[in-house]
Amino acid sequence: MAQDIITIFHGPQHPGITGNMSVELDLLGETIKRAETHVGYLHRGFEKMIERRTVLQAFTIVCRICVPEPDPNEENFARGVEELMGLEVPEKAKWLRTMVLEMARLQAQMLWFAGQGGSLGHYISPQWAVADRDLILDLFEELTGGRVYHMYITPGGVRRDLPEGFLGRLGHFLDYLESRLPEYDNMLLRNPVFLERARGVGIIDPATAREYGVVGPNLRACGFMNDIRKDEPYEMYGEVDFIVPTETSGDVYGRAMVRRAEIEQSISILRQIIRRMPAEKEIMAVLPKNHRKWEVPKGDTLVKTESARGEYSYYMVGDGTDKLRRVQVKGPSAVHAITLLEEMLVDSQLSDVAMIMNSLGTNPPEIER
Amino acid sequence: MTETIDNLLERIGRNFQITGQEVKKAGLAALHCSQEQLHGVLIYLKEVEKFDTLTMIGCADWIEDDYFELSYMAYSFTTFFTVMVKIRVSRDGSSVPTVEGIWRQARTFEREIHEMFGVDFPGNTRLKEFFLENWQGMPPMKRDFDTVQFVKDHYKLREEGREGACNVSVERKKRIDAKKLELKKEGE
Amino acid sequence: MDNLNKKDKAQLKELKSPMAVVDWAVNWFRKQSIFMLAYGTGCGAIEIPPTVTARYDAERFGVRGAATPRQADVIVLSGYLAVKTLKRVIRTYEQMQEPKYVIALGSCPINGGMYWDSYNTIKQLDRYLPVDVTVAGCMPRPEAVLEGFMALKDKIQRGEAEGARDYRDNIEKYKNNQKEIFGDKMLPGYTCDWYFSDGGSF
Amino acid sequence: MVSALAVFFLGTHKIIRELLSIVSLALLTGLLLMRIVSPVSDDFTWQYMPGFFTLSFSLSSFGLLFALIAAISGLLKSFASWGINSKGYHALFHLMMGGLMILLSAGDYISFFLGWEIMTWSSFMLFNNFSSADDPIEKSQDTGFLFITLSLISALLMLGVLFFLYNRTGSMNIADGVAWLHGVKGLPSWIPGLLLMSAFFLKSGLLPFHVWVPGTYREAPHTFTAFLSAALSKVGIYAFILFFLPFSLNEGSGQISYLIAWIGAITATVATFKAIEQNDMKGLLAYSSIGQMAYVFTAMAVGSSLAMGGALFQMVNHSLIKLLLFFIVAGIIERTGKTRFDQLGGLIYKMPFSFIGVLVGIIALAGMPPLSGFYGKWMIYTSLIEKGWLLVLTGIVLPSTAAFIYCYKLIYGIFLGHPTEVNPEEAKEISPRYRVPSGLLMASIVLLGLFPGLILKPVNVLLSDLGMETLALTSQGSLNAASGSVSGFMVMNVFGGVFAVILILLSLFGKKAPTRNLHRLDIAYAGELPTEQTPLHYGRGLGHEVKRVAIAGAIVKRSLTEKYMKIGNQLGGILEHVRGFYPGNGQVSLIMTMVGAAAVALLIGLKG
Amino acid sequence: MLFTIFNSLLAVLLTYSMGMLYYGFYRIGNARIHRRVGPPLWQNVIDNIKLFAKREAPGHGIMFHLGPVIMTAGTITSMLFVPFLKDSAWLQGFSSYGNLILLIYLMVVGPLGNALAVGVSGVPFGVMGVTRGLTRLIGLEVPFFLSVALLMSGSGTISISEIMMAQDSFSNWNMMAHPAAFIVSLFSFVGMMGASPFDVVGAPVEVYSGPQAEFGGKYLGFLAAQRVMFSMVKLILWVDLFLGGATNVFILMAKSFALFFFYFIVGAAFPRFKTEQAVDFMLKLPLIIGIGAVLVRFWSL
Repeated sequence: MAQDIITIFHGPQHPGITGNMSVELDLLGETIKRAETHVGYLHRGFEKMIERRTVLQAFTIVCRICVPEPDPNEENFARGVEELMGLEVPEKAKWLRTMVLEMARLQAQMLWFAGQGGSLGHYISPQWAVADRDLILDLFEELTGGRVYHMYITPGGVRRDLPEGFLGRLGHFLDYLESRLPEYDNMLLRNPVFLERARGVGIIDPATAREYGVVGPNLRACGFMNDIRKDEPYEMYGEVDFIVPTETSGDVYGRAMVRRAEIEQSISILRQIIRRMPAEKEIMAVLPKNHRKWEVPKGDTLVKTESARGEYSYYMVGDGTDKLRRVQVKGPSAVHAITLLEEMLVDSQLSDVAMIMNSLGTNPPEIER
Repeated sequence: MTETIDNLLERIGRNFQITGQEVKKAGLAALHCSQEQLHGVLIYLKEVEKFDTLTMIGCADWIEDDYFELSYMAYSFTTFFTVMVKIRVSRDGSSVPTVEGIWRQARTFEREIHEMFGVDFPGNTRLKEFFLENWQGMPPMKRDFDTVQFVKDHYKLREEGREGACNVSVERKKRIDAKKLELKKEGE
Repeated sequence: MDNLNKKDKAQLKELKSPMAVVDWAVNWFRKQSIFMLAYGTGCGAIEIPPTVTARYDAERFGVRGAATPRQADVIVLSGYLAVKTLKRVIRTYEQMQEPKYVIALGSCPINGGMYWDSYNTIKQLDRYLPVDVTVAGCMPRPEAVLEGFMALKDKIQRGEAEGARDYRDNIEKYKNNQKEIFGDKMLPGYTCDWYFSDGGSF
Repeated sequence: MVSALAVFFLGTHKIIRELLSIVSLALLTGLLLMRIVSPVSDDFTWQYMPGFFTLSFSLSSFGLLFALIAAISGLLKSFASWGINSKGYHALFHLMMGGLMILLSAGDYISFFLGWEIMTWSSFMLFNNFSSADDPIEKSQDTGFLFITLSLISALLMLGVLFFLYNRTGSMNIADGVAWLHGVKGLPSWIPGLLLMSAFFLKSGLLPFHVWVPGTYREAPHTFTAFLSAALSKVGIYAFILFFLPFSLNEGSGQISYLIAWIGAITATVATFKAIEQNDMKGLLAYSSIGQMAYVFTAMAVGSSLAMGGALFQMVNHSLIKLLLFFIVAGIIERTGKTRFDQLGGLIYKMPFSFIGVLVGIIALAGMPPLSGFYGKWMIYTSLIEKGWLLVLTGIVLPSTAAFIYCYKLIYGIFLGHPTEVNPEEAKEISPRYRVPSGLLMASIVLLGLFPGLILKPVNVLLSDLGMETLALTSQGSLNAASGSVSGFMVMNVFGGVFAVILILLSLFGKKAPTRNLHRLDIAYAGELPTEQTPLHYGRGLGHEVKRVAIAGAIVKRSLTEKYMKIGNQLGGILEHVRGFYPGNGQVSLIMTMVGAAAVALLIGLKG
Repeated sequence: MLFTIFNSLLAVLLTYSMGMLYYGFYRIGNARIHRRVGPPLWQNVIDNIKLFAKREAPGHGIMFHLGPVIMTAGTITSMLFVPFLKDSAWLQGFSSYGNLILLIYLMVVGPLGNALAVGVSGVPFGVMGVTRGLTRLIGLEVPFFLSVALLMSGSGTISISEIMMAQDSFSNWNMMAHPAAFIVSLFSFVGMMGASPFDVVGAPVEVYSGPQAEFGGKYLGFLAAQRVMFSMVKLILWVDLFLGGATNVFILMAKSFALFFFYFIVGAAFPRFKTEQAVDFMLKLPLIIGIGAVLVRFWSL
């Protein structure tokens, strides 16, 4: 029959896709008439494997759920187990956890900056941002032994104490990064072409933002001051003071500004942590005597933590054996990449798809695990 | 804060038959109700109590007592409370009417539970295959699905590497001795 | 040619026939310029950006990104492969042009790795695709990935990076293995019909 | 003159069989060609009504050029429309040819107007009633109404102005009228000139009056559309030259010619962006015809001999291209039964001849160097630069660059991309009835590309008739102007030679790296699998994004046709009230307008 | 005739090697801006030869095979109609037979020939790339034609070599004589060379690398070689028109590298426009400068 639309896949093998997912687009010319997200390319069946593993074995898998930012998963899992088993984590471990979370958040924002520039064809910003992100990965490697998958936050505390001189190097890196930020602004965020491309594109209207379950920077770009670290403080976020930046425009530019302000906030939080890091040595909770068989009591809980792209929530059910009955993970992209993205792309242009997906921070492994 | 969550639970208890309720921790409460009550409670939470969003739909498989426990977790941005509305459905062929009308993102959560546990959600606008392509077997997240057996049937693990698995430290020692030997020979 | 290192000069000396020199030269050019397909299949894809950007800079060795399979030489399978991804990877591999190579990162393509008991990931990649270079590491570091490229370059120089010819010669074996996984939903035949001597499709 | 009369009688006799029509047209072209050889310019006065006025016919040199174009396109058309066996069609066609011949050889107002009316009416009857049986295009009542009302108004305007001229000069023949028109100075006395000009603009479809063109072209029988665009739209130009050319040379009328140049440029821009928007083949070609005619008017407005030569070259070239394209489009519609781009696609390997035909057509239409289209454009641009009208030049460059998009859309929509409703397996090549004329036309376009001099020599003869200095033509293959020259012969040879060398070089790699022909669906599709049902043909969406460009969006949104229809309806409404006085049906509104306009014409005539 | 053939062969070799050299600098310069080492200088040549060394090539029939051939033929033909040097018999190609308007139209013949092959390959991304290229061409061609028309009407001739001859001393280089025309032409120069704000045609992120999506092996080799030569043709054209042409090859290389450096800097600094934004930008600022220049010229006369 007469074909006025064409169907293309902004598919798995595409330079403009964030991760291994695909968006099926019906196009008239380059205007999108219908969009449908296809996922499942990265499905490993995490929750099934965690059911077969004890708590300590499951801990190594959990951080592999989300690639750009593994630490919120580890912290979520650890806090869930601690709540179920009632372990009391020493304060030093909480400071270390907050520090690792903020460092992971910083490198995830740098990765977003690289992706945002790349999706606009601005090849300098990915180079600079990823190179600077690498310096954080060096710090991680020094602290935890792994560049991206750290496996540092174990249920009950933290695996290793700080190597000596680490905080000094961290402070030095923060000064270096802060000196680089104005250069980043001039290069991309205040670039006239970026302003013309980003303004008024991919708008989330505040009325339905909450109803769609939008979380994280995308929600804050619509004017809502909601951040799990502020609303339900966990670890040491209660003691650290920081502001939650918001914008009102709700478009790609607004989200970029929110994330840019959050980079500064993360730097100030890390500086406070460096100042207030307690000196004592004790970093692990008192663990059950028989460390082979941890008894996780029957009961369930919901634990939430704030990652760079939004709110991670873990629903964990213990059933009295040494294995968890059920761990269900909901990442921010499960909400952003499917219902929200599909409705936002209708009547927008093919050249904006990559930019919108990057600004929403869609990341497939969170959706299908 | 806890007393307001108790007031909340008590208010809900007045309007609906709640079989059981408990406060898990500050800001998280759970209540059990029947499947018919589910929609009423959720709409009540959203409209009256201003629970803006549905964080997730949890599903745990209690194979011993032969039921799935679905828990709808509504979250309010004003009071920062999360309420888990729990219902019990049978493990095979159960169907729960969709809550997509109340919160749009429920469509994705229900679609995942449908694929992983086999619970049907009539009214959901997109219940087609989500993660698994051309999946013929039973829903994989049910406890009676044995994943190791599935792996043995469908995939072949590499055999030749297994029997040659050697002890790393022994190998290392052998290598070092050979090196010393060689150095000594060159020395003469 | 400043980048003609010692190994190349050594090989060049002991070449006898002129045809060998021509082959050597052709392999040299194939080695010096490798176009990597922009396809992040697994969790290792997070280490590809650092490899190609400022700090580790794969472009020094002539490794450049390519957008479509038609322009690419090497496909880097970074980590485990879900069944759905394997089908796309095989189609992309068959769309690439003849001297094409496969680099598999991490232990998952070797023997299932950490996800050995997962119902949705394949356990041995080289049952379905000819793998030229495997890089160890549960997500190898950028240096390891560069080392993988160096190994691939040496293999190309020696003329042994003939995974594509191996795929073409025993296509039946590969297709049977793929049939095990995909059952009746096999890939359409037109991407590899001409591999079969009798032109039959699968 | 004998040829004009012969055709006139032949036409009126309603010859039935097509064979006779082709013979008569062949005879006509033969006579005309013979006419060029023996340049006897006798005018023939034929006393119709004794004492009142005399009809004088004389075929001037550029009238001959137009007659030749019309005759050749008529001959090819009748060859192509062999299939239509309704006798009325051929009779009406000859009647129109006769009217055209009278018009071209008219010496005085009455015969000029007579020829004009016969031609308009017969073409109206032709396109409104006749169409082949399985023609997918349905006839809409509006286009017929629009065409006839507009041409009626223009005819009456012309009648009024001619009476006015007769009143002024006291004699019927055109020459004195033209002399008077140019003698007068000052704007107020320019009104008759402008009115006359608007009548001619309407015939060629310039901006304010172009609304009838797309509908008419789309609904006329396919081969007749070819004739319409190739010959009939040139009549407006002939009349413009006949009446207005001498004045554009002298300086006195600077502002008017500058105004006409801008009208041409704006029409071309509007027509081009509308053409990109079209989704069916004939609509696209209709708008492109308007655009190309606009170039000719702009060139004539410049007035230098190079511009005049460029205009005539462009006009001849445009007739050949449009004949070729419309014949092939007619063949495709007849063969596949489809007319729109989102119904066709992927026919390249099943209809190679028509692909090459359309390819040659669009290269010439877009004005790309190896073929003849470029030299018309080159002369127009050079004359504009020499005249110094750089802003008009920019106004012309914009549409001629945008023309590449609709040229590519034409060839992509039909031949490239993926098949949609037409299964390529059963698609056969277009019938020989269309292939022979297209082959001839292609050969002529390529020949013109090689030797532009072929046309320029007769154009030189014509220019000297009009009293302008001729173009310097060093050799058959090259054109020269004051500021530079271009050699078509050399361009074609260089491109051909380089093409051959590279083709050999590329096939050298054939042995070592053989090309593997792939299946239709084996395309780089971001890793996914397109199926047979996946819509992949970009025909409909090709020009869709151009609307987002500010200037194109503004043009495409506004449509003059609705405005005209609104005016028409309002007019009809008013007359409905008036109709209260008279019995009778809707035709009254038509008669009322005629009477009203005639009254106006008489008034002007008497006033003068 | 033999001399002109040898002359044109020389021109082809010169542009190929010059192009590869410049694009070698381009990649190293880009890398240095990205704070990394960058490939060796001759990496483009190696890439090109590797593409020709591929053992198979995808094909979609005869028209697909002819696409790159037409593209390369269009490039070399337009190269032969540009006089490289000012007053020496060498490297004149066939420029005596052609002129500037012919060259502007010749530069479009190649891409449209290639567009046929992209269409026949059936890749929707390819056709989108071609349409974007043609739409962008509207924006680039209009200001460029205006600035060149200013030049031509100023020097009263349309043949490139005469324009080049007219610029004998530095003061009456067209860059100095017609500054407005030079500025306007720089805008479209950046666009025609495909620098960053205007590189909408083959955007890998948006249109899956546009027209080259389906070309592989030897076809991609020809397209890559042609692209480099095409940039050199434009560079030399700009040097002839605005920078006073060159008496010998070294001055030609110096001047064209200066222009190339300008293109490289602009290209590295900007993200990418959408197609309609690029055309709107070109029809706003540069066109207004051009019209201003025309008004000044004709009203002051």
